[in-house]
Amino acid sequence: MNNNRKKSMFINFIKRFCKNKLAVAGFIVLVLISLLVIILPPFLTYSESEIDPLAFSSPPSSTHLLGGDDVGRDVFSRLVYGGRVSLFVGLLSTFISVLIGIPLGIIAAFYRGIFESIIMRLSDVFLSFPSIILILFLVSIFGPSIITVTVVIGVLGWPLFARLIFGTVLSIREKDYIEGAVAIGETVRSIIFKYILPNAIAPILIQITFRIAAAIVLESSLSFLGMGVQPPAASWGNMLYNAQSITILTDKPWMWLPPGIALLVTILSINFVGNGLRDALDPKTKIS
Amino acid sequence: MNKKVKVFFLVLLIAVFSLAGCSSNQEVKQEPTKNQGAHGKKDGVVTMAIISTWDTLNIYNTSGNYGNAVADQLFERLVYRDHDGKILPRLAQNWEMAADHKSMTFNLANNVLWHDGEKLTAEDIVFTSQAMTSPKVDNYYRSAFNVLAGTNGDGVAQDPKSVGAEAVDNDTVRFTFKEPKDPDTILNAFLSFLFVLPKHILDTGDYASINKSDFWKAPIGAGPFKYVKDTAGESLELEAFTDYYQGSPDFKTLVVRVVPAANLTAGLMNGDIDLVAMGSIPLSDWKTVKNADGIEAVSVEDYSYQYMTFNLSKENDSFQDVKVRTAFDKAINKKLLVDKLMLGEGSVAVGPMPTYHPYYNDKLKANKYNPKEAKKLLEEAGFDFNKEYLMIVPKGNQVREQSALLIQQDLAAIGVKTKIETYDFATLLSMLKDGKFDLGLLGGGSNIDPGESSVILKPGDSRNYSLLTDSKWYDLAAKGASLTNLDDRKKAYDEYQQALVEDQPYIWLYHQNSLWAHSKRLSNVPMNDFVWFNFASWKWKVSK
Amino acid sequence: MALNAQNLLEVKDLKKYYTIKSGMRDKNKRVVKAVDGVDISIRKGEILGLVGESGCGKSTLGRSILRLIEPTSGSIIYKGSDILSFKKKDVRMMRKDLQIIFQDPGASLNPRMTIGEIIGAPLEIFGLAKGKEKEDRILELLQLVGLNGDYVNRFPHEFSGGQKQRIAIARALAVNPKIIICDEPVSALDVSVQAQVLNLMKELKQKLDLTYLFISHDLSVVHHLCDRVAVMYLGKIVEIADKDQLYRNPSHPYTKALLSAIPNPDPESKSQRIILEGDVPNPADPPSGCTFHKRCAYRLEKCSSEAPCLKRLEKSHFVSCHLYDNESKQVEDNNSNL
Amino acid sequence: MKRYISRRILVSIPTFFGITILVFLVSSLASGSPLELLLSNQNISEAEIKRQSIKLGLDQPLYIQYFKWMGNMLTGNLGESYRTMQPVMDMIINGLGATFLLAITAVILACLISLPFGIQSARYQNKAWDNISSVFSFFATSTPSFFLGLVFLYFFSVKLKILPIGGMNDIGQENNVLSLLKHLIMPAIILSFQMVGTLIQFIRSSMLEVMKEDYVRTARAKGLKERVVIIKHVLRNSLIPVVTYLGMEIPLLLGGAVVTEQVFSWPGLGLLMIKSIAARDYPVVLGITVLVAVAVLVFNIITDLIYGLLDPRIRYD
Amino acid sequence: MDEYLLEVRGLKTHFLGNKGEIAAVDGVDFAVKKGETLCIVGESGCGKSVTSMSILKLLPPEGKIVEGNIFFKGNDLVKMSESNMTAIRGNEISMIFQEPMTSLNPVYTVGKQIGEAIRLHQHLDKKQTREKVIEMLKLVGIPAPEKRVDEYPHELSGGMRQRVMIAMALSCNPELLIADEPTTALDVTIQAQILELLKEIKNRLNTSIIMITHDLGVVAEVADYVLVMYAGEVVEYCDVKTLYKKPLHPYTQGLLNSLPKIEETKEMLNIIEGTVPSLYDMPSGCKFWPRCPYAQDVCKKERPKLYEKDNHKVKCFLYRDFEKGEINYGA
Repeated sequence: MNNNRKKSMFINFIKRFCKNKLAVAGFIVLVLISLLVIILPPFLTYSESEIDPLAFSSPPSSTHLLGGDDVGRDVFSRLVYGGRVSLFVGLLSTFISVLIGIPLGIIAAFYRGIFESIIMRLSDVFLSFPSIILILFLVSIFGPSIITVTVVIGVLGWPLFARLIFGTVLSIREKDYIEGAVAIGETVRSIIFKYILPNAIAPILIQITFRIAAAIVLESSLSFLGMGVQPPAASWGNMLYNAQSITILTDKPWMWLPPGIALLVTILSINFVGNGLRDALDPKTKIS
Repeated sequence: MNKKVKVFFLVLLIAVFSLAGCSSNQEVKQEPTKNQGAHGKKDGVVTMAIISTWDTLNIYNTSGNYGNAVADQLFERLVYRDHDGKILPRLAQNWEMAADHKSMTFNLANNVLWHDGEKLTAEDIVFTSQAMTSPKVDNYYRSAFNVLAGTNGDGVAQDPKSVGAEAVDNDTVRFTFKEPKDPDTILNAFLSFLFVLPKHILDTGDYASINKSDFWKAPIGAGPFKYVKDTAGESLELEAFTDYYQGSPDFKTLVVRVVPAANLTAGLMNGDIDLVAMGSIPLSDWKTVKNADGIEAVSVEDYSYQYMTFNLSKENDSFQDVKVRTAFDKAINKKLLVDKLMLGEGSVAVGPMPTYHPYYNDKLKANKYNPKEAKKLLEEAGFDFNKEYLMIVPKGNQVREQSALLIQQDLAAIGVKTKIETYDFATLLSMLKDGKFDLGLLGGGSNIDPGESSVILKPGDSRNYSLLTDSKWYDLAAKGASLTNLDDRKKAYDEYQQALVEDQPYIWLYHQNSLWAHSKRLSNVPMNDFVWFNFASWKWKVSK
Repeated sequence: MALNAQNLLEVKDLKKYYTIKSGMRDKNKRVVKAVDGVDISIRKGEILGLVGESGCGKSTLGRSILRLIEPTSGSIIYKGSDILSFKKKDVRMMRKDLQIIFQDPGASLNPRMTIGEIIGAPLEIFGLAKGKEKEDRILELLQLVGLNGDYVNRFPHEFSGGQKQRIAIARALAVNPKIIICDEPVSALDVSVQAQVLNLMKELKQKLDLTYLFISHDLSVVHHLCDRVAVMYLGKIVEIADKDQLYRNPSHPYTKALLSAIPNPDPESKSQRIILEGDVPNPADPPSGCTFHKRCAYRLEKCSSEAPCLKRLEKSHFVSCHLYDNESKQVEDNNSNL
Repeated sequence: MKRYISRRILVSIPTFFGITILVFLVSSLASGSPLELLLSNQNISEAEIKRQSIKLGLDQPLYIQYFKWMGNMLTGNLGESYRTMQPVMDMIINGLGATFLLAITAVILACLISLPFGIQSARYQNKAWDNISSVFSFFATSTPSFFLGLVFLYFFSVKLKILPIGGMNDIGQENNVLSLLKHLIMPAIILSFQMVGTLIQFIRSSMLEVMKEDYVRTARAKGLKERVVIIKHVLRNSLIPVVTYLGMEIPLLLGGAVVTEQVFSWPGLGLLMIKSIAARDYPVVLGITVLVAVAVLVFNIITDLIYGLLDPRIRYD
Repeated sequence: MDEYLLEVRGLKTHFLGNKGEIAAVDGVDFAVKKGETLCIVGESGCGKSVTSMSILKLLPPEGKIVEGNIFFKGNDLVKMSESNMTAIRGNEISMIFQEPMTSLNPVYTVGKQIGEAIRLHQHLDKKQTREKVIEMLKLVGIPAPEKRVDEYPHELSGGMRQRVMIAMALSCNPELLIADEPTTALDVTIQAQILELLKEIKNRLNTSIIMITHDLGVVAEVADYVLVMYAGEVVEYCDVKTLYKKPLHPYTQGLLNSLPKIEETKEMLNIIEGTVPSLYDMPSGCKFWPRCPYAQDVCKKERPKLYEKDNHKVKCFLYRDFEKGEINYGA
């Protein structure tokens, strides 16, 4: 009975989400991309690092859908594998950020005092510092690799979530219904889990989507600068790394356009979905 | 209070903009005149591109080759060298090796002036030798001085008076050596890096002041060009030294500019760059450059070499068997590397010396590419095919990074599994030192001395990347260096090369050509000689 | 002091001081005396009205009694023990007897919980009912506050303001409390709905033998509902009396002004109105002496220097004003009948 | 006000030291000494490398190195670059100028572009203009700057050949403002692009928020023309959060321009950072990091002050 | 017609809401003479504020006037262009709002905000404007106006801010002042001050006032005429004494009866059952019938007209015989 109500709320949410056509389109594209990078690899003729001696810088053909790169690797395969890496880094690093940020934010908001000062001051420092500089610095220290990049991006993302949940919890804490919960004798634990978190979930979800997009951009920027995912592993960023040559830029667009467009489409889709979520979940910013 | 705040911000704003303005320079000297388009040129300006900064104008403290490109414009050397290794006179008009091979005398051109108008004399050369061997002075290239009498193995002389350099007269300088030396060694290894410094400015009586001197911010040399100004790490403006003793350069201003490799082609094509001096044009752009109108593109045979290192430390027994190493050498299709990755602009390496090296042993019996034999050799040696071998590659050289992939493929063809990891050079070095690798790709070669490559074969040296414990190969090279008779030397180095092929302590992969180009505005540019940082810029001609 | 038999709850010398550190901007910490030494007692079965203008500390006082706000000092005696000395666990158990209804019914219900969950929560917390029993109890409570039992699975946003306030009342009633603190429960409601809720509250009080502390700024509502009325001004009780006494014979100049300020819904009666000068002073910087003296038409010389204290004027009519210094009858147990 | 600033600075000091210690500690975790890079030049002997490392104090315990570094820094000396032997301070100031020029131009550009977009889409909410600008802002925020940079390079430098491919000046034209502008335009646009996207959304939502305010209705009720209402009452108040955002963004741009600087070889701090990292040139890396930290702290204070200027409710004393 | 300063006829204002279009004001007629105070009274959502905003055409983008006329000094404001409207707003008709805390722009001094309208409509220079502002502040009883003029709204108390709002509204000597719940957000004692001020101003300047309120006490205090609204419609319209003495409409009666009064003590209040219907979901027929104790069949089917007798208008079938001269007072 109860579940029915919740289900109908969910359906309601879906309906509202579906009103936003861009968000739905973004969602479909994301699902397609995810399926592609998850399912496709075993079926690909070429692996990401396999060299076809006939395909050195070859333009797209029937054997190489998107052509070959300058060592004869299949661009399409690299695009798919690169997508895997990009999505992996985006998701995992965001997960790390959430895992660190949310508890810290809740602690700061709930216990205030010294916890708040330390955690929030720390997050101020992190947030106001250009993260790309910090990430570059850390990655250069710990050596660039998928794991370091993921962990560093993830760890540096915590203040976003800590801040958000801190603000949300503080504003929810001020709500009468929290006082009401205290008045009927709810424990701190159940206040957090029954009253605060369910009401804070919407902004977190929205933030997660946007952060995934940001993390993917960060990873690809790093790889583009040569400090991210290292060859021979593929990532959309390091595929573009090579395009910094005029000849590739002018004569071999198949080597740089696909990863660039893939990146753009993915980020755009995630942002559309995030925006759709915001409209559907947060009635305050909902317009019309 | 509000007013104060506003004033504060106004001041701040002005400060900000003036700061921004500073970086783009304060005064607008002259308006661009006439029909200067987007990439209009001022007459008499030649722009030379290098891909990495010259770091410092202190030639003895520069860490890389790019400093040499600048130094050769500002400072004079006794001799210089053409592409094939032939020594040409510069400051020294002629020279003579003493019969005992323990001293060498150079006669200088007598009309040489410093940029400040002082006359350059033999005293300056003596001063330079004494200063650069002094422990109070930083000199990365000091070891080149260790041939001189009075210095220790590192080239340090505790007493400057004891250093084997003396001014016979104003125009004659004599170097004396610890032990008999072959003239080639002196001219190639030692004099390559002896840039003469002005005694009248730097000799304050205390050598320690030399490093700190403001001299290096705007050095005064005796080279074809005078220092005008520079933006650290970005560009350097030089002006023709009209009193240059070999004749004034043909144009007024030489700008040395740091341009990322990726931008070289575009710069050349739109006329921003007249000349690519140091650093190759990216291979991917080579075709474009070669076919471009108005550009003279030269593929110069280079003396550097690329090699693969094995982990031969005691802890790692995978490659101890020479058969394994030979098998690897046979398995790698070096020709393909040259043809595909370098588009043919390079050559297959047999040893550290390319076929055009004066000391190349043309009777070398090299391994031939033969995967089948390679596989058999491995099986004979009982090679562990199940293990995955870590191949580490330093970042930065694209051809090398790509060659790793082809090598991986070649090795896979004979059943050897490898995993490639790319690291920045510093990390890679510490991995090499700690033996945390199985295979590695590196490069070397910086002067024409045939024993140059022995440094990577010397047990205990930090450049001994294969972690060799046997000094056999190093000893062979050392023997060559000690001989003064040309034929004996040649024989010794033949032996050295043959030993390297037989034992394969490293696999010599390829020699990659330098891809250089200049605008057809310029002529008489000895691009081939640029490999030895010999630019002869006073000879360049600019068409009007 | 022994607890007067009539009194269910006694508040003694309760103080709640806030320090405002306006962070970077303020170098002096300033103390706001939101509640500044309040003595008040609630008798069993009565409705005690607490009136005052915004910022006078009436809500702070109400919340302090439940320890939703930790008071600075004082004591609150309930059932013979001091609520302020309770440990956390005891505080929770105390809340079984003391409940609260808030002003804004829209904000006081968790938007993510259904009505059933909201009303059921206190039942679960105190282990009062489970399963079917709980469902029945929820239905019973809904009926009690005049709502349809079908509503259990709806969410708060589907209800009107009046209905939400009924739900809030049902939740407060779920634990069978003895005292309910009503913090402006009808001021957010429209006139017609306000009357409904007021009637409901009165009805429930009789039916369930409740005691209310009714906090309001609306003197008409207080007049209608309450048995006794306390008037607060800047953190202090200035007058407290039985309803009839207070409305017939307001003694404190502030009470007088307050009463005369109420617009009378009768265009014919043109009563003379006392218009107070100026605004309520900043609680962070109250005037010396009697905090009301600057606005008071009857101020004496000592008002600006000496703070008056509550004195008995008549039986159960107390006033804190120097005007009555001579008339007031000296009574030994000044507090006991407040 | 003075007191406020000095207190803010005082509060920033521990943060500053915290950052330096952290950065210094982390940098010591790196494998390989920076001087070992010299090994790649076979003409440099190992003995000289060792001598140099002793001279630079790299053989000393970490805390001594830190105190030396810190002590020097307090006298304005950030040491010398291992890579270029130049004083780090000079290199940073050089790069800072270029980066600042780029960042300020980008910020101004971003404001110029996003203000009309944001204002119009707030005024004509959900109309065609709003939809166009919202899609535009999505594209702007979603396009990775390096990709967009490459596309721009492709079109404007390679195909149309109207803009230079990189750098800050034409050679020999260091004093030519026109040439500087030509070089500036592409990186500035790219850098401003992401900001434009965020700013449009920011201005729009901020204005929509303000337009709901009662005082806007008051302004209309006064008989003010719509244009005056929008500019004097709505925009002025909407700018408060926008300025805060920009205040946060400018110091981020000082370092955040890394990618753009790389694409266009703009000789700013970002490029310097990349080069120095690649060369393990720690004095420079540390110097930039510390400088950016200081910039952030200073900008936070400035932002607060601007905030106070815009919003009289905020007082500093 | 000329005797009326403002005459509203058949005003209908619709809003585009989440679930479709709603009639926030559904046919409202009234008129105000010079120097007269009309109170529009009703519960939240009855359309009283929308009516006032419609007069000045200050509706939010989702609202629009779909029908009716608003004659101000003979000109129909509904048809008037936006630029002509700006000449009327703040000049001939001005307005004060409920929330003095938020109705002033926090970033400008009160002097600047008052002066804005003065400079706009009266074309005074800076110095004259300032003098006029100070004069206005004095008029509304703000102490030390020379000092206050340079203060920001946040430095003033709620009562002071409402005085500033009034000063601003009166600064151009408007003929009509619309006060939308001007005292609701204020404390009782401050409310008394403001009401006193409004009365004084009305007497002194002979300004017509339309006052929107939900407080029947305030209505009794200030009104000459009263318009009672329910669900977007006028249900009763008459002079203030008649309304309190002889309320006709069951809603008005219920409203008056449900008020707790200090003079009388009764155990239970009389209440109106149920709640105001949602604007999306209006009952057919008379909008009040589901809550009406006298509801008849006809009420559920037909909408009553506004029946009138002796200038007392009421929209209820109980009084449909008004026109025939028979009066049947309900209850």
